[in-house]
Amino acid sequence: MRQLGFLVGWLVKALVVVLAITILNFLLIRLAPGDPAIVMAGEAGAADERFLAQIRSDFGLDRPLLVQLGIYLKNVLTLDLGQSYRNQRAVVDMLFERLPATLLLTGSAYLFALVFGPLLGAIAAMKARTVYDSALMVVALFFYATPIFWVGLLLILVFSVQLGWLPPFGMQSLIPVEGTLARTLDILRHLILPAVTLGLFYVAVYVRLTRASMLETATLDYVKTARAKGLPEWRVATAHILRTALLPIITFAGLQAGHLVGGAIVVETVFAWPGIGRLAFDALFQRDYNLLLGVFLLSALMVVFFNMVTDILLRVADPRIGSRA
Amino acid sequence: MRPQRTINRWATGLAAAAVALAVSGAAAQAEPQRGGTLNSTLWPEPPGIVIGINLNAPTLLPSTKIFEGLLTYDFQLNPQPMLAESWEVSEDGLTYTFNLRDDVTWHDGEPFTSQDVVYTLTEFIPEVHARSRPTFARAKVEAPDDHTVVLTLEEPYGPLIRSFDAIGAPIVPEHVYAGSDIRENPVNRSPIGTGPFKFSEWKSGEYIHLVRNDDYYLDGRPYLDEIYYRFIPDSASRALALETGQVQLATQNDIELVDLGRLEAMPHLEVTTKGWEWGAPISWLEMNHRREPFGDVRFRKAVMYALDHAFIRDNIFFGYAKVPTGPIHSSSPFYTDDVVTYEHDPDKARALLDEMGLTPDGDGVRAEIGLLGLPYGELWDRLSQYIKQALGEVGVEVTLEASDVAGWGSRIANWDVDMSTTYLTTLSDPALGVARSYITDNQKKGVLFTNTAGYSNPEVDRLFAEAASEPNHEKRLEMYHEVQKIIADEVALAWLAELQWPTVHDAKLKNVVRNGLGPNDNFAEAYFEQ
Amino acid sequence: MSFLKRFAENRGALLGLVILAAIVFVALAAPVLSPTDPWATQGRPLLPPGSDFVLGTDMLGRDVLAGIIHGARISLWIGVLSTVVAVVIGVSIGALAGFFGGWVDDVLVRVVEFFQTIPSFIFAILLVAILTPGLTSIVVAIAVVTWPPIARLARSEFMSLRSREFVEAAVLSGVSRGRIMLAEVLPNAVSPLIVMGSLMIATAILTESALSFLGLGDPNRISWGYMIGAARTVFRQAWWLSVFPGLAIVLTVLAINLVGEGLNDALNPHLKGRIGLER
Amino acid sequence: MNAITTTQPLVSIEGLTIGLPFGGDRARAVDAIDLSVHRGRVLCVVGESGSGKSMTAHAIMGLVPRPLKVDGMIRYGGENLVGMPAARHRRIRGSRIGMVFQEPMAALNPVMKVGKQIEEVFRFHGVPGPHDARIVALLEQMGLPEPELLRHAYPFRLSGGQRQRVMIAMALALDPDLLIADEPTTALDVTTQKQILALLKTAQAERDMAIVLITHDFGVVAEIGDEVAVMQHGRIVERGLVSEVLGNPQHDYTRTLLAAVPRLEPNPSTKPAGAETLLSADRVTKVYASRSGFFGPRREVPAVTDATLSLARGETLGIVGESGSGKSTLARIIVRLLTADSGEVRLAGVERNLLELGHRELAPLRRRVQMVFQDPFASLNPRRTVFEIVAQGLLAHGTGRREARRRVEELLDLVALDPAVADRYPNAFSGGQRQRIGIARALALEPDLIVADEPVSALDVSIQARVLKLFSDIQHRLGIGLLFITHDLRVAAQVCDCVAVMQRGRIVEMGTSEQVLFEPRHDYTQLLIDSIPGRGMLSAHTGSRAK
Repeated sequence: MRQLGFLVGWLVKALVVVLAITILNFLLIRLAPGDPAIVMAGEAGAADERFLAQIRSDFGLDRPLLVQLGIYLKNVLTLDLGQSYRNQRAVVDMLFERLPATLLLTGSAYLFALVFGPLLGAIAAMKARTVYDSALMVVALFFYATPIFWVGLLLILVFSVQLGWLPPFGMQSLIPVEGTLARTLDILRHLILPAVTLGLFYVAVYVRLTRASMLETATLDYVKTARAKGLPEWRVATAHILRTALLPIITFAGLQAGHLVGGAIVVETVFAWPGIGRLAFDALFQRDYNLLLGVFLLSALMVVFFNMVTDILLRVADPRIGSRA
Repeated sequence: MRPQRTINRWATGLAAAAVALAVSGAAAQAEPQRGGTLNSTLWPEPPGIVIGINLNAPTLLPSTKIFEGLLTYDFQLNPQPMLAESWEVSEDGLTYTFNLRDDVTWHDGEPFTSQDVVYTLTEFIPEVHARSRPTFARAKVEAPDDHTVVLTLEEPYGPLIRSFDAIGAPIVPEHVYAGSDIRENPVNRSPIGTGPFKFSEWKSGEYIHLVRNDDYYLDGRPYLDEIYYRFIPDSASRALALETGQVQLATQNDIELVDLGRLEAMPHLEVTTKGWEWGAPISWLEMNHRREPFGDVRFRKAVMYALDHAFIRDNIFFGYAKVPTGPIHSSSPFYTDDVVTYEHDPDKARALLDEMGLTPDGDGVRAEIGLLGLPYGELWDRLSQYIKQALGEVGVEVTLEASDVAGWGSRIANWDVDMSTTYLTTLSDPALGVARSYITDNQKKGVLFTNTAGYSNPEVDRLFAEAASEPNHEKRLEMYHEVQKIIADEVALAWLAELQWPTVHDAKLKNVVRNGLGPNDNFAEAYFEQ
Repeated sequence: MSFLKRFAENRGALLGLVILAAIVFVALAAPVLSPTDPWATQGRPLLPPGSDFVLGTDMLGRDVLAGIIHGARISLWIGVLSTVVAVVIGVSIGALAGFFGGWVDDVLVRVVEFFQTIPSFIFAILLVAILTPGLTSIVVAIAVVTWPPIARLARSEFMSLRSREFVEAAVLSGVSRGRIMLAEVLPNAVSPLIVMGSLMIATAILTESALSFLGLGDPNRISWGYMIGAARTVFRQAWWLSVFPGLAIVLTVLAINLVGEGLNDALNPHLKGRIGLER
Repeated sequence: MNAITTTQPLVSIEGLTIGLPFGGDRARAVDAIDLSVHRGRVLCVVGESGSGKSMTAHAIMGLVPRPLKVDGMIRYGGENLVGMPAARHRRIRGSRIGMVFQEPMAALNPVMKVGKQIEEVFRFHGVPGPHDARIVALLEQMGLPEPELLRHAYPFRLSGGQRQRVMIAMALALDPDLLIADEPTTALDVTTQKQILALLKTAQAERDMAIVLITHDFGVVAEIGDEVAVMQHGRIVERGLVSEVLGNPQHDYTRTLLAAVPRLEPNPSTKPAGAETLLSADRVTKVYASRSGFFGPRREVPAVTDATLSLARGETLGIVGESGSGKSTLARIIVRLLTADSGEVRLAGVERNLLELGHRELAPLRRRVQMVFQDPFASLNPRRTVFEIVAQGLLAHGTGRREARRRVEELLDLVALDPAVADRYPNAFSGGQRQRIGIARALALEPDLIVADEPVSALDVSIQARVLKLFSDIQHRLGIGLLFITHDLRVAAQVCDCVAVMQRGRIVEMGTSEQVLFEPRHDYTQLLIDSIPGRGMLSAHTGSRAK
């Protein structure tokens, strides 16, 4: 009963948030100067009044703003995100076409970070104030302080241009590879540089977060209790320090997971990765309202969804949450 | 005549090119060979690949391999046969008769007939093809038999004979489109044409894949097995792909001009600037005559004197440009260089500004103006920065205004701007591609590609109007020369550069640029040397 | 004094402070160090480092060193300004929510949560595009996407301080609510906010560089991110065009982070680990 | 020393010294102390905060934080624990020597079930499993209800006393030779404290174990100790049998400490007869409501129910109760820091019910009712000078700065602080001095009524006594009403004319302090009195001294 209540409450809240985001974005995007009809007409190399009027009426751009909003919201409820103005295709289709690429990139960077970040952070914390710790923290701080696009460019310069080991852009070889296995390997090869670029930053964040969180936890009284019980140091570190120290990391990871869809614009640009971020970026400049709104909606849904996942994980990891009155 | 113009990378024009061009080397080449995959860059990803429904530059490259016109055109823009084996224009210039090939089938196996042509010219184009709509509105189209099409005009119209290429009039299958909502027809995502290549797959964000049309009507052609148009958003990546041989073809703006020197030096690559004769693009600095001080011709002249056109050509366009003298492209038969020219002379510029009473203030600033640069990437940013710097030297302080394409278009169309940079295809007949930027009638607020600068001179209006309806070529020449003199003297626009678009291709790839359509040819003849 | 001592004990923080001081000096002294316009052509295009130009020239023959010197101004300025704006927004909202609690808190927390749900970088891009690229729009965009964590911090600080006994004592003494917030509570909430703010400057600089890299910078002001973005087309021929501005960013952000961490350790040891930044 | 058994001590400490990092207030936390404890005995180490008593306990456990240096000998089982290899020390820790800490909530891992936390002790000292039966038995032994269920609970589900029992179970799991208890009952209510002390005593007897009990409370010493060592500034100033030290303290410091322990003896009422009623509260009720999330069920916790009391001018009314009894809530309602749900509070000279006044109407009345707070550190704004703190009310009510200055100096003088300190910040003062500043602030507006919420509970006993004296002096001089909130019956006995005992939000008994403390009519009052640690011993002792 309690679980059900939680779920219903969460769903209502999520719905309200997503609705509010959609409305805000709808209005914001239309505040922008620039007329999608002119962009489209410009691209078509034909901009007489008749053509402009036709485009505007095709996409309902000639109606009052609130009417447009109402129509949009009504369509969204039936999972119809409309047509992309520029591409004249269903926005839903375009999103789902690009989604796997983005999730592959951000997901692998994310997993990479989730594995190595807390691991290295824990090592740094346990070796706090030693050479290992300092070295790790300097490296982490470096990647934390480095613009992602710059890391990407340098990696391309070194590993693609100079050494020629890895492909510098794209998700697949331009010359198609035959066979499922070969194709998979090919994608993996393309994935390495962008995923590492993105992953290094994420790792740096998690290393710092884990270390700080563990050092903070280590000062708590019950850690002293654990030592007083005569537990070996590794047990104290894992079962008592890390376990609690992971709570803020889970929170952060959940927050970040929601932002995976739009989080890689820069990397997708540098590595010509065919993902959602890049789609959103182009859509913005073409004033492709529906497409852009679609990206925002998808991303808001992801955020809200992962917020719930995080909530659940935290409830599992920390029995105090949810039972507090 | 409706004004037509593009802010995009390319548009068609319909006048004969006067530039003397070397004869295509096709005849001198060895025997072409079958086989091979061509990888070409394509950027940005096109919104669709049916010409007419979309006319964006990236639509045209793959689409011209799928769809064909009745005719095609050589470097001198002389008509050549394609779907029409032969054609005839009556003495009075009012009747055009086309004899169609009888061995052509659509990609779905249906036979190609004159009904397809009639449908295309009377239904498809008027409905969707914004650019050709006015041209074919002049003609009555009939099909006396399955392989003959007759167009009848009410008065002569010179440019018509150059309107039948795959871009201006792509022939589409009647049996697929008739009775449907053309724009919503699902076939638009996997189009059916008559060309040497068939649509195979479009992988969003990655590539468009075309495969050989084994039933193509020309024996043994096409030579290539398949073509991939790959979307590579980053120009450095595109250059790298050419270098490493991962792609064999790139054109227009695909490659940053700065990279061309390096690529040209590579033994496995060739670079040519031929094949874009129709576009005849000119870049200019547009000043809003409605605002001060741009209404004063002395200010506009001062701007021309302040700019070092040679520097722009060499350092911004890296030599892939020519210095323009006026509104008409130097490749046009109507071009004259007998006009006022503006050598780089900052002192003259300052003198003109002094004369206007724009004297420097304490900081040496005579005037403050904004510049809305074309948001097409780094090259155009640099151009804006150069203009800012050059005008700054004569005391005109320029504030750069950033914008995305949408904002840029809106502001220019609505005359809400001081100065802006742009480039436009001037097309091959001044009546089509030039007049629109200068005649008073074409000041249409809210519509881009019109006389947005606000230039107005009744004499110029008169000359353009008379030249358009003048049947005598010599008389037209005279009038256009006169127009160029006036416009250049009044600096209606501050022309910056005639662009020279390069096509970079693998040296083994032959017959890439073999006529006036350049990379927008159907590639039936293109092949890889083994 | 003990604060200075604690700060000085942290070697990293001292190093950061020295670097940061140098960068600030360069930024302030830019017109003296490099009197010419960084946009002006100075020599042949694409000269490599060394020769007449220590860090080489760019595609228009502009001095890269001059660009980096003048770029420091814009990076620091945007970093500081957007953080100040974000702190003002965040502290105002957080303070109201934390101090008054109840429905005010409910509503404001919803607002904060709402802003945290929007993917921040895309949102920043959207804002810059809507407001047209320029100094103001970048500052506004960065501030708008970064204030929620500050609001949360300010809220929790105000909330815990509100129930502190010295605040109750002030209430009983008849001190007005506005004065209690400003004079009693705020000064005690300031040190964690300073730490978070200092670290946010670093993030703001990174965000600005990413926006400029994507071509959304202020076209009239040279910035490091813009330099890298503009040099991307030639980064193979002219590595120095992207490497040096990149190093400048790294150094600055690194220094600010070191200083921020030093401040954190010195001002509020209990706050360790509270600063997780998202991008 | 005399009267200590002659058998070999279980643990003996010789010359134990623990250095402090450079820059501390003294060079050594513990300075060359000698101590020993025998099987079956309870050694109490008594001292005020900072005396080094906890550090000594940590040294035995080998848990002194890293940068601090430990020297000397701690003999146990023929080995020196100081400098012992960490791995070896670890095996002794938790198995041969167990430890219990002060704050049981903080000392238990919040995200691990309590059974599992106990099981760890077995697992990591090589006791083969399964351990379930042993854990259940142990919990049962500790007097915990339903051990089968309870071991699957997380610590936050348990009450404070239950948590401390779990802690003790953990420490006793392997039947250690020595149990170190560091202020094990300080965080607990007095009734719970009694039970825990009894539990420790039983456990010790069953195991013939030694206990080292660290405490600041002589009551606890009297209750449970066999031997006592008094520490001051890192040194042991006096040690011996409890009966001897308490009965006949030798060292001045011990005497001061003992004298400062509030005695449970009636305070001869100084209440002026027939004085005007200053404050009366009638059926004041407050319920805390909370919701978990948007749609969570609403939970209501009654904090104060139908509290009725009255207070005359010049009178001191004590409100006594354990934590959660609602006494602080009631105090805050009376000063209007909290809003009550219903009831009446009337102040002499005010027509209307205080609880019904709006913020505006209340403002001029604020100055008549002031408050002194519990925590001398939290109650002074660290960012303001003493002058600003004391004068804030004066300034807010429109007194000029110069006049305010003069008044502040007067007030500081009144609370026995040097008026010259007005420009210093609170961090320059000790806890007792800070509390004096807090009192000066409360007096600044010349209130009719002061509500003091546990004003001495955060202070060491020696300071406690002085602050209490200050309260009664000032009250007599200024004739104000004092509402005195405390958990400590002894303190209440000392300062109050009347006492109200609160339990679960209700006032269960009210009367003169003499009547309430010595002829309690309510069972709960009796229970509170019985729970006062070391009652018999200390009152006997004080009796002998006082009479």
